[in-house]
Amino acid sequence: MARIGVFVCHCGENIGRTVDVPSVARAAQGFPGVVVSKDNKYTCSEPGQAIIREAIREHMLTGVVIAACSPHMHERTFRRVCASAGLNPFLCEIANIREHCSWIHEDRGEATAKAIDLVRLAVEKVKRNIPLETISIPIERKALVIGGGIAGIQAALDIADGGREVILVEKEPSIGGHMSQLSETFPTLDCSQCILTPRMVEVAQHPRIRLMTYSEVESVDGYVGNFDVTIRKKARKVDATICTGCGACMTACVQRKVSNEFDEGLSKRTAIYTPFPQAVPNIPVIDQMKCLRILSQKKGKQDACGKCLDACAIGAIRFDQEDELVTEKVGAIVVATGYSLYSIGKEQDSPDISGYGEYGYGTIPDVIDGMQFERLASASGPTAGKILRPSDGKEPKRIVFLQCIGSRDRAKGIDYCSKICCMYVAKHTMLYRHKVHDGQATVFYMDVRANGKGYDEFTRRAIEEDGAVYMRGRVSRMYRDGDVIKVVGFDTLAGEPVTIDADMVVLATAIRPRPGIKDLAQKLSISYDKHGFLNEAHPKLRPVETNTAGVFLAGACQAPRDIPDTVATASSAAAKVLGLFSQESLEREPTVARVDISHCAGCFTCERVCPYGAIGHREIRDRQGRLIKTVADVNPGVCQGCGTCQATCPSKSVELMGFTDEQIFAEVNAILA
Amino acid sequence: MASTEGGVKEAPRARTLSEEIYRRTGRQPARCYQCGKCSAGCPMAEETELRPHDILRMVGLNQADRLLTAKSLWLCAGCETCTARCPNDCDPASVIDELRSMAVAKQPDTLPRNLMAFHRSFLDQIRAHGRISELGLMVSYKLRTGSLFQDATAAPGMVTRGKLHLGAPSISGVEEVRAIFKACEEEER
Amino acid sequence: MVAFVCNWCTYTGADLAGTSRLTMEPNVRIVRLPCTGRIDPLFILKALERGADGVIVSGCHPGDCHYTSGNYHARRRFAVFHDLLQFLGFEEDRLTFSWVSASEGMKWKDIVDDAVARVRALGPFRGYDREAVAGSELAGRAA
Amino acid sequence: MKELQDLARTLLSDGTVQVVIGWEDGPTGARPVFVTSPEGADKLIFDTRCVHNLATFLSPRRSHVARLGKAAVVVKGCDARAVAMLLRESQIKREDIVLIGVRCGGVQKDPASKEPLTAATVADKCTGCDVREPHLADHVVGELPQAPPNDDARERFIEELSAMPASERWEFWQTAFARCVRCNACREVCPLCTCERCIVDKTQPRWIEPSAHPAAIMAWQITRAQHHAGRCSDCGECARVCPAGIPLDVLNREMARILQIRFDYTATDDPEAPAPLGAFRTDDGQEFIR
Amino acid sequence: MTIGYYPGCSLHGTGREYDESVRAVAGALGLTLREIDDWSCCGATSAHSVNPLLAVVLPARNLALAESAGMTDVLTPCAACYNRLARSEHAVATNPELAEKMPRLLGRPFSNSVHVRTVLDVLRESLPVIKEKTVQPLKGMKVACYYGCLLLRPAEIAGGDDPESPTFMEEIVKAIGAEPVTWNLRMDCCGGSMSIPHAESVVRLSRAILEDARSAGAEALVVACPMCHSNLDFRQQAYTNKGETTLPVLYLTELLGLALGLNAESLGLKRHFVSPAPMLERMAVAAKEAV
Repeated sequence: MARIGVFVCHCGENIGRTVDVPSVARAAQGFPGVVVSKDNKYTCSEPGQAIIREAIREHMLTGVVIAACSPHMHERTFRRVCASAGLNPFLCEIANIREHCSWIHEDRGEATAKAIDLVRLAVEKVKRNIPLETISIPIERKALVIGGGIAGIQAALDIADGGREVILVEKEPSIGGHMSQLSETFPTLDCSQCILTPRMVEVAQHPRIRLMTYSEVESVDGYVGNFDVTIRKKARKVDATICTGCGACMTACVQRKVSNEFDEGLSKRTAIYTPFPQAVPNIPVIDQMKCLRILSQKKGKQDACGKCLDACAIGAIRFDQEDELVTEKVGAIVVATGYSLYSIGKEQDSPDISGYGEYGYGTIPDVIDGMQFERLASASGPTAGKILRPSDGKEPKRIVFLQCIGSRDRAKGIDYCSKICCMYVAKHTMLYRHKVHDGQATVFYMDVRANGKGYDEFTRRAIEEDGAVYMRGRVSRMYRDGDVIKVVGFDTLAGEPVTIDADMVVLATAIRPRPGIKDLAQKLSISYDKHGFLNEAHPKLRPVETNTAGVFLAGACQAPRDIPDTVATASSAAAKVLGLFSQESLEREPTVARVDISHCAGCFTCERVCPYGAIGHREIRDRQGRLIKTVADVNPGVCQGCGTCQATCPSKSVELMGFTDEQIFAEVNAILA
Repeated sequence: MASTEGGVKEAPRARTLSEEIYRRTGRQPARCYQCGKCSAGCPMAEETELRPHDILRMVGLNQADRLLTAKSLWLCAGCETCTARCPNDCDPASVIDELRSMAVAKQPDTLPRNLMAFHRSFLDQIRAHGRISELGLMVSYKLRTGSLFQDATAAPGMVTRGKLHLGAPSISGVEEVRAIFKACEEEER
Repeated sequence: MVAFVCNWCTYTGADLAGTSRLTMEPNVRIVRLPCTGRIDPLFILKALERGADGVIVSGCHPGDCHYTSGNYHARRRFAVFHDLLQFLGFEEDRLTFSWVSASEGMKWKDIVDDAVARVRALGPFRGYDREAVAGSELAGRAA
Repeated sequence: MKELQDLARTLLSDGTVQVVIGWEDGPTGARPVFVTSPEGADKLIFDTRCVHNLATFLSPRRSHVARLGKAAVVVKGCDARAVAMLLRESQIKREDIVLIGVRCGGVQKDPASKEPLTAATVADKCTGCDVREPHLADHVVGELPQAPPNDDARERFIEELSAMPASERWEFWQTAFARCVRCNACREVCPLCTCERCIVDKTQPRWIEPSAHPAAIMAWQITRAQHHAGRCSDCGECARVCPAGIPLDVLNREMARILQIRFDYTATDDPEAPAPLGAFRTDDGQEFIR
Repeated sequence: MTIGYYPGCSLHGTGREYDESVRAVAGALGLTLREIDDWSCCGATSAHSVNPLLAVVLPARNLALAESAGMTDVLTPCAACYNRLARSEHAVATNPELAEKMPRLLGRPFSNSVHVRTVLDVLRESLPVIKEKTVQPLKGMKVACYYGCLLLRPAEIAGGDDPESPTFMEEIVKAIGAEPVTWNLRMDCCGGSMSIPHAESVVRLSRAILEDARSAGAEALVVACPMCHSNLDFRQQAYTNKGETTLPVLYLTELLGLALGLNAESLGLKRHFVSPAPMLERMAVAAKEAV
């Protein structure tokens, strides 16, 4: 027998003004099952709460209805009140007689009548509420960080220093990412390697970081606190456990003509290689597309070459090594996959993006991009830091830098601003002047966007101290004339066409999402924008979270970012992870679906409509273990409680706790009684 | 990038020049961010006072009076290089075409004499015969401009080489062609 | 009149209408549900059966669903239901489907007032009242 | 006919199946028969009177059939759609059944009639038939007959109804429904009513009153239509067995039209085809939503 | 193969040798040209300078005629005409409102089903035939392939080629043994129709083009546009008068004709202001020596 208590709030004058609160309370007293009904000036106030507590104890209430403001205001408050008085918090219902009644009606009679209806509705519902226990989900306190660039490194270190285990997955043979390719960094002009390498080593040596290079995430299942990830460790063909990184194999390798990705094609490497001398881990991999032995084996010829085998004293070369799949359980995932660069070439990875025919589709040898310039300027680069042009190795005396190549170019398919180019172009002009004192840098820009700490001062320095000439305008066309490059542009400030002779041209090409990012996004069921950058849960208030709980974003996978911003987002992602891990367990509202296995016919229509894939199959067997039937099974950890399954189930064999058909039925009856 | 030559006539009457252009061409001058790529590639840029990007700028500033009387409008060689390379699909070439037709509609008297004369003669030829006879064209043009001896050196050479016919050919569907002129002139109004 | 609304958008929108003190017709009673995806056409039929003269169903705009796709499934369900009722000759004005976001307090007021007005124009629902529909020369046709 | 009988005989004698579900000649025309012995195979017939959709006997609800052992079922092309649906909703496993497809050129409105098929006598469901050659079957028997007369009285009737003012439509259906006695024959015969406990029988709460009150009937009929949306194979059995002669097939047909127009979906015999109400498109029409 | 043919006004006048050589070459390659009956002028620059709608409808009349004559493709040798016809085709294809009112404006049925094609596009298709039928390969002849602008406009179509780095003409020239030089201004405008009203610009532009071609070592400039041709060929009169060196300007089809062994007469080579004769003699001599 239900024993319901009703507490009608005046909310000072807010409700009392238009609703006759006492008569509402009086009316409620008459509802079947209501044993006590009181009105109160401020129900949410401490005295108001005390009254509820007393009543619960005194009348041994089995349910409480608060007629007051919107449940979005105080539902939690009153649930806590009930709990504190020993009543299951989910036996408390709110009748919203303020926002939905007193505030929107003028006629006192009508408002009061409506308030009474709303209270009756709540009473009828609460009578059918059942005690629910908040679901608590255990947390696997280990994080997965995808991507070993500066973002991934920072996030991994912060989480590990925070005392939690981290798995850092990097698809290249070494961590370091784009930052390890850079020469100096703006706005301080400190050497990229010098600040990055120590952090890379720290990662390698950190007791709580497990580094998995040359590996990729294969699949992700599960949910926040309990992800199951499968990682593919690509075959290095080198036994990482015994390799000492002596490099003898690389010296021995006869295939020396492989274009060096790390140097952006400006130098060659061997087939067995480490991307760069400071690689972490310093263990080579065999490029299976280029290794003569493997290629000839593919053609059926056995045991060709094998110089590295002979060279390796400890026998770490393992041609029999295969890819290996590792599964790990983690509680949170940080995506730090970074960016890739637009190329002006004819072939593009996306049909809606096109190259620059007017600039020769990248066929003019001395037209290079910003990253290539970084390599030329880098002390560890192919020219040991000398600025020499690719075609003839001469020192260019006139370099033209073009900004917004691809960026802010609707016609080429990329309408956004790549954000970092203005800064690094300014940096390039400085580096150039510092290395080639009589060199003249000319920059074609559209707007100089230098909004960061010390940024504008930096670009000004490039112009004022290092003599870079800035021309506002886009270049229409470039062509090779003898060994100079004619750059046909327009100086919109002077208002006249200009044609500049350049020895080398450097293109500030657009920042683009990583190819394959969409597949990863699907694996993680997170969303991406029309360009392929990953979406945050809220652009202002939840900048590093995604719509999938437990998955966070760091760095340029989300949008074009410079190093300071990248590190900042990486640290905030790490903070989010540590926050998550610091909880006892994950509390989840128990409003989840439950399957009535006795009636479920196993048509799995619910499975099709569930937005969260929370519905699985469950086999019902008799004592002998004979299969009787297969029914739907809800994973309460994944279920978010939308109830779409119940509305879809033809036989109503799945119920959403807290919003059961019976409760809704009762509400409808109560309204129309 | 969809060319919409011939215009989009459904949109409501435009208030600004920029809107009017949009209404007629479906292109948005407002997109222009003055990068000057159009002018950089324009073969006539060094001769004209207003370059493509200046023209788009003035469209944006709604300076109809200055624009529609500008000689530069008539110096466009119609090579469409600007349109081919505009990063914002502003299609300067079509914008210029539209401005020209506005100019013709609004203030023919202020137009550069020899140019209008040329275009007029050209179209008159088509209206009259359905096709162009270059000699006829030259003659009627020279008569209009009175510059009978400009390039006169050419004519004899042309004739001896069988490149210029005297006496204009007429096509049998010439009535049809005239009807088209009529329809389009009404439509444009 | 009964309104079945989702907790995240329309219910909050209705709260906003309240906090903005937008006066509206008093005859609508809201039943709060987690998501339009939870709303079964049977709810609507039940309300009519119990004597409601009109029903409002409202939730998050497409794309804004708190549960990402609940309202998309609901939309299909309602589309079919709506077309079927139409075929059965049900008075459409008694039924209002709408998307009202948490920020559309004003829209909610308009939806309510308009729905009430349209139902008022029709008067009480007597569709199940045998007398009201009996004595039809169509009876034969129906055989 | 012989082909069918021989096939059944082999299947039964070599033990591939324990029962063949087909049609036999009965006092009031063709009727379903369960043949459990090779000898019985001679009983099997197939002609224009075989209107019944035998797929209904595959529904797991019919445990008595299941008890007979592995079954071979004779299906017309259209009946195969129901089988496909049972497969899609994992109500049966393909390997547990043998499907004998019969090439069919249409069936009678009335299972008793032996008349040649004319626009007047052919069953509505057969007009515009595109599955005379049954798909999905393990064996297909019979010659491919010519297409049935193509004149859909039902379609025309729907047009007519749709043209009426709403109030008259309402009147029409209310009068039709008024004769419903809630016998649930429509449910019992339906091959796709596979729920273990039909919503009608749910009491906590009781969404659909068992009474014959107009509201209750309305709730039932709409729920039926809604539950069969995108599942109904349009075999018309519900309408055929309705003692009150309510044109239920017209409702089903209209529902099919709705799905066709709204979601470009048509009933199919492909078990893999996605269900229209199990899926969505972000750009689905919503002109009725404000 | 039969293909529709729209010569356009210039090919009946200043560009006459272009018309002759196109027909001659087509014949030699087994292409049957069906001239559109009673075709009318495309309106050229003047139409779109004065009335952009007229600039769409005038060309469309010819497309409509071709359509009713059952043609699917129309070869338009004149680059300027090509540009107007192609733009018209494109505009109607991409603007439904316009498409809907075309028949009214034209006063005849029109479904925009005909595809306009450039000489380059069509010839490139018959490259195999060209290779096979070449009897006098122009070995070692250095030519500058000049596209100009309109052949490649509107850029969305660009006559099937790449609007910014076209290759069709070079491919064809290579096929007959000649050697295309790499030069810079092959896509720059020659001033086009400015020729009459604004000659000075044309002089400036065409001079730049000719000089760039010559400095790249070209013995001849190859064009596929009568307007370009008259601007580049006729304008050199001034040079000859001043005793400057000149550069013969040949239509692609003329060059092709020579390689296919057609006689210079039928190709209209006599009609040029800058005679190609000296160059051709050099060629012949070279050829003999080679034997």
